Amino acid sequence: MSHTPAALETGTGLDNRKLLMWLFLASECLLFGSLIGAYLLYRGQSVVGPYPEDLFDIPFTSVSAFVLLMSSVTMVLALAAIQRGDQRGLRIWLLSTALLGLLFLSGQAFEFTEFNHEGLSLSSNLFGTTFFVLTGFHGAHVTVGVLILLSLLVMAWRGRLTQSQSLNIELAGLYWHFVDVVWIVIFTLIYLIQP
Amino acid sequence: MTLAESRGIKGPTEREAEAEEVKEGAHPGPLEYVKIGLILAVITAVEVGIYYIEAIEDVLVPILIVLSAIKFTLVVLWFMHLRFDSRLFSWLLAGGLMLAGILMVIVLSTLGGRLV
Amino acid sequence: MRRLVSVALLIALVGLLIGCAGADPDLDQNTFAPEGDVARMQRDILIVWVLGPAAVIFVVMQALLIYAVIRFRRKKGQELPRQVHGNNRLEYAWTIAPAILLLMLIVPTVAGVIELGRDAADDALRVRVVGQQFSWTFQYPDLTDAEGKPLTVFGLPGEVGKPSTGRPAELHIPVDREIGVTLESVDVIHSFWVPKLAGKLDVVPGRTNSMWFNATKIGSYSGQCAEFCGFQHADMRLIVVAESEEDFEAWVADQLEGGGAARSGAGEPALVSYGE
Amino acid sequence: MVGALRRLRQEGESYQGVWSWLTTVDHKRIGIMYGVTAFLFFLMGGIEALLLRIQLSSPNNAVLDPDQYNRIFTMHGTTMIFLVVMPLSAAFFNLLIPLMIGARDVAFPRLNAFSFWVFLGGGLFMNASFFTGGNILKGELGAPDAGWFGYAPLSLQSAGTGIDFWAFGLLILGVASMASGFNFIVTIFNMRAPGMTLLRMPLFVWMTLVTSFLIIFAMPIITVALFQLLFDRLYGANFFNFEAGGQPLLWQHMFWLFGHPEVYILILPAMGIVSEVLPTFSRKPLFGYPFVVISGLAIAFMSWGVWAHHMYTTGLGPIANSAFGVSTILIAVPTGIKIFNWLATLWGGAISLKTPLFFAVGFISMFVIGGLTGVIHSIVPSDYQQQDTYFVVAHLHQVLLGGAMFGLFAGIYYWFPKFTGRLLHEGWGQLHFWLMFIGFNITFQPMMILGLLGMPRRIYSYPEGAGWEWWNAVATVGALLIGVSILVFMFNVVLSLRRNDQAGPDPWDGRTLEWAIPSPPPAYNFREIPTVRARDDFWHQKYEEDETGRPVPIVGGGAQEPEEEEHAEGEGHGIHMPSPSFFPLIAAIGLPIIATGLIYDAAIVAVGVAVLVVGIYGWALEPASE
Repeated sequence: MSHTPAALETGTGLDNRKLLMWLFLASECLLFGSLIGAYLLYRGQSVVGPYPEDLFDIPFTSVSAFVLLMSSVTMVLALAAIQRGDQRGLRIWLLSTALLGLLFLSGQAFEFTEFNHEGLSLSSNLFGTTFFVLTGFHGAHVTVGVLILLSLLVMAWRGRLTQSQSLNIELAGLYWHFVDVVWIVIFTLIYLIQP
Repeated sequence: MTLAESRGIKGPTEREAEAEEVKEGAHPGPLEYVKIGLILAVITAVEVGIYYIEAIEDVLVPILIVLSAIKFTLVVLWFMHLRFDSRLFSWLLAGGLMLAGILMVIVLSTLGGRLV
Repeated sequence: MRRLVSVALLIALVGLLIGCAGADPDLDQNTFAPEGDVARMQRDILIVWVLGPAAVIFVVMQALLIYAVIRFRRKKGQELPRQVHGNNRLEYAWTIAPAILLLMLIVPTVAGVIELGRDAADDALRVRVVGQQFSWTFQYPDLTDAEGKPLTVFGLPGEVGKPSTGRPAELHIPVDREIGVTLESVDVIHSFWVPKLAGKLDVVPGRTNSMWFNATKIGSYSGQCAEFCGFQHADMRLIVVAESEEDFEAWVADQLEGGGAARSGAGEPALVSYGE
Repeated sequence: MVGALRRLRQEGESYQGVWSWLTTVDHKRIGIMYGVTAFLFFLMGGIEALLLRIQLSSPNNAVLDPDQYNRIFTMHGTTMIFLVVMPLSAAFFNLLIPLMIGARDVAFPRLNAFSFWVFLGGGLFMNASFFTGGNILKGELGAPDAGWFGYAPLSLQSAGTGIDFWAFGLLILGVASMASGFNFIVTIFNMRAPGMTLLRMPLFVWMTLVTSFLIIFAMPIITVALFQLLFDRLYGANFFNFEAGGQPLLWQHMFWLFGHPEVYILILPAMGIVSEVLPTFSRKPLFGYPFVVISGLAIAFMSWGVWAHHMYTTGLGPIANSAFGVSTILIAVPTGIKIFNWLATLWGGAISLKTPLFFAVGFISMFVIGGLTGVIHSIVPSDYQQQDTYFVVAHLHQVLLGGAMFGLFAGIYYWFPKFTGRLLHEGWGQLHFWLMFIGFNITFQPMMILGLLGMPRRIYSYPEGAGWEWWNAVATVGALLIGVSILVFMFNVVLSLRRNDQAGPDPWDGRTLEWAIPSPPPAYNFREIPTVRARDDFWHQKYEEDETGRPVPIVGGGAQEPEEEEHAEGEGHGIHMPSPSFFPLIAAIGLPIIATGLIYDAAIVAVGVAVLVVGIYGWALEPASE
């Protein structure tokens, strides 16, 4: 998010910060891999309820997943906007992405509260433990993403994001899309597939 | 770390040509993004739809996995531009994913867990 | 100098391990003086397949290293040496040769894993071992009293904050008969280890591991918990008493008459409610 | 507030002394701070080791009670791995990578400063746990007590806050390692001087690259495991709660999935150092360079498939044990290739018997034992006996002290003149080596015997009559000798800095780019970015080979001209360097505050988050070139 020009000449011809972001995302694969692995290991192993089949509300979560998916579209439209110098488009799409992200988060907050009412907590059983920690970590990533988007939005509003700085949007986008694809995996493996 | 040796890294002479190429191939336009977005929305709808079809219960799991893999690939290739960007980035992501996947399978199999 | 040290060490090692005189038989845990088939197999694999070859490689490598440093040290007025960048043939040689040698090690590894990992024989004496901070409990599920209660030997629990005293729990077994052990824990991870009879196997809560071993000589064999389990880990000991079949049966009868629960030493048992 | 800080920073640029160090983004200064801090932690871990050895010197000893013993051995292991060997390696990454690849700094100088401050904060935070147990003067120690491996469920059940400090401490240190891992990968990929192709990179650079990849892939796994442990401990989650169906072995899997690549994270940098020292002192290029590189890559790759050899005795079953046995046996192949190539590098050379060479040869000698004992451990059935005995203690110290630390000392003696401008005294240096080498051998070789005699690890005491008395006494004497050798080293450093024995730019007739510039290097490293034409480029600037392959000095070649005038130029060099910054330090301070809050009081978390946010936003908004 700094105002630095793209790196001059680099050994690979790739921008330093973009390479850094990709390395970060590669290592994030291991982070989410571990969390998902723990969920899968303990799936169906809870000694007491409530169990996933008692709680999951597939239509609701599908809408959530859809919201996050669409936020990826608006995110990439924000990038396309700044790349052609369309400041107004940039602001609109950034704002939409942040709002969709917030919508997803409120959906998650609602879901957590509902589950909690039904008696599921971090300590109630293995399902509660692995579910809350996995989706909670994902939610924390989305939260950070929203903060980044809002920060960029403020910068855009002040006119401090010019066409030449589109890399800032691109990097935020890479992060955002990654968080989105993690949810694609979670949605299928955790919600839709239940043995 | 065969990643380091991957084709993404070139000698100094090849670098400039590569850099040019990357710029030219730049990114697709908004229209294409919206199209991808529509496809993603449709796949999600299909996923949720078939979830409720009892007739295909036996093959539901593989179908769901394939569909989500398609979604994953679309986002990664278009929205994250791996299709147009340096090979190195693709290698990094693929490396992380494969490592995570393989390790997960081994751990689960030794502890009596199942992937799906 | 360094070669001397190595040779001296090697001699010391061999001498000490073969003899190991002076150790208290109740405390001796020398893995090189096995009295059970499992431990003997483990020692033999170690010496024949790895320790022996490793000693040879060790001596050769150290000798080459010392020779190189002394022989090729820079002498006064010496010119710079010829610049050798490598030799592909040598590289292939010292990749393939060690690989072949190492691949041979797969034989004892897999064979040993399978033999030690097999189920205990049908006629084996079954023993259920329960680890608890910081003691062992042994139950013989097939040796029951008139009411059907299995014979159980309760270990003494340690008291947190005080080192344990007294004689540890005794596991009585008949000599020359296979013992099939199942291992359970009620708190943290322990490891069941009687070095002169068999290598260790962890005692993991929420999981039942099993192993087999035997003793080929009458005597008592010291063992102890081998996985760090907290405050008094060092004091979580046990003794395996291997007796003749007659002595063992007499011991069993004696214990069953005494109410079904044998206690070693005085004090309250570790697992009061255990062994229903 | 951000504005005020920015002003303070700008003032900071004109400050000398402490302020300039707190705000520095210069990789050399960061490297020195890493090195000095890691050495102080080394003293700490060494004192802990001596306490353990003194307790074990005789049977039924009572210098330490079991509780103190457990806490001290936990901190000894944790300190030596995370606060000594890793950061000492990081010190060398920092000092050398930009110089070796012909760059002016790393790719992200402020991220680099952030790594250091986070490391320092994490180390202090971890050690602060000593004070949480009551009155430390009365021997009431806090600190974690479940071993450096923190096996659940023992680590869940442990009372007090020791384990929480340990887990949060490791999480914080993980942030530092990850940040520097990313940074050095980008640096090595992107910042190489023109002509510095991958196969011209010095071996140390290669090993740094490989290590960094291991770090960024292994750290996330332990991060998740530590979070799971903390969720279990602090919020009643069930990851490792066997009563709720959780599996304690999941912790072991995740810990060793990280832990075994970690072993190579510790040893590969030392291998890189040795691969630089041997050619210089034998005046021959590294034998079989591409093979040494490939074997390094192979080791890193295979390190992902051997973790469960730490779990042979957990009852994973014959298939898993056989598979991991085979993979563990095979990882000896690339390790062997390295050793053979080092030997071949010495062979036929003109070896100067200087201290760095002694340590490098000591490294090989001890690493041979470490490698062979490693193969011994890979044989599953016999390892059921050695697992968790002193045989393993001997093995791991042969790899990490005889291996990694000897390699790192070789590096210290080798590059000390480059960064201080002064040579370390040879006589004291060799005394240091011999004391350490002999001390090492009489400490750890007896432990192999103790292991075979059935002495388990991690016991605070042992009874009289088990046959272990003599070798334990010997080992303790050896440990004291190692302690003396470290005192000799410290004396040597002080003496050498005072003696002012000027090293000049190239005291060892070096081969790589760092020797082409003055000692200590100017802030901007290279006045002109060099163009690299060969592997060991600097050597080839000095010598060309005649038809028999013997080097002939080039008249007026690089080494002979000390570029003194650059010193005089001072600030007026006109090369734009990254500006110093407070924000990495501020952001780093946030992390231990957050961790403290999570252990004690949520209100403190808010303070920590605020500090972190100020740091990050100040950092992001600060105009700086990176």
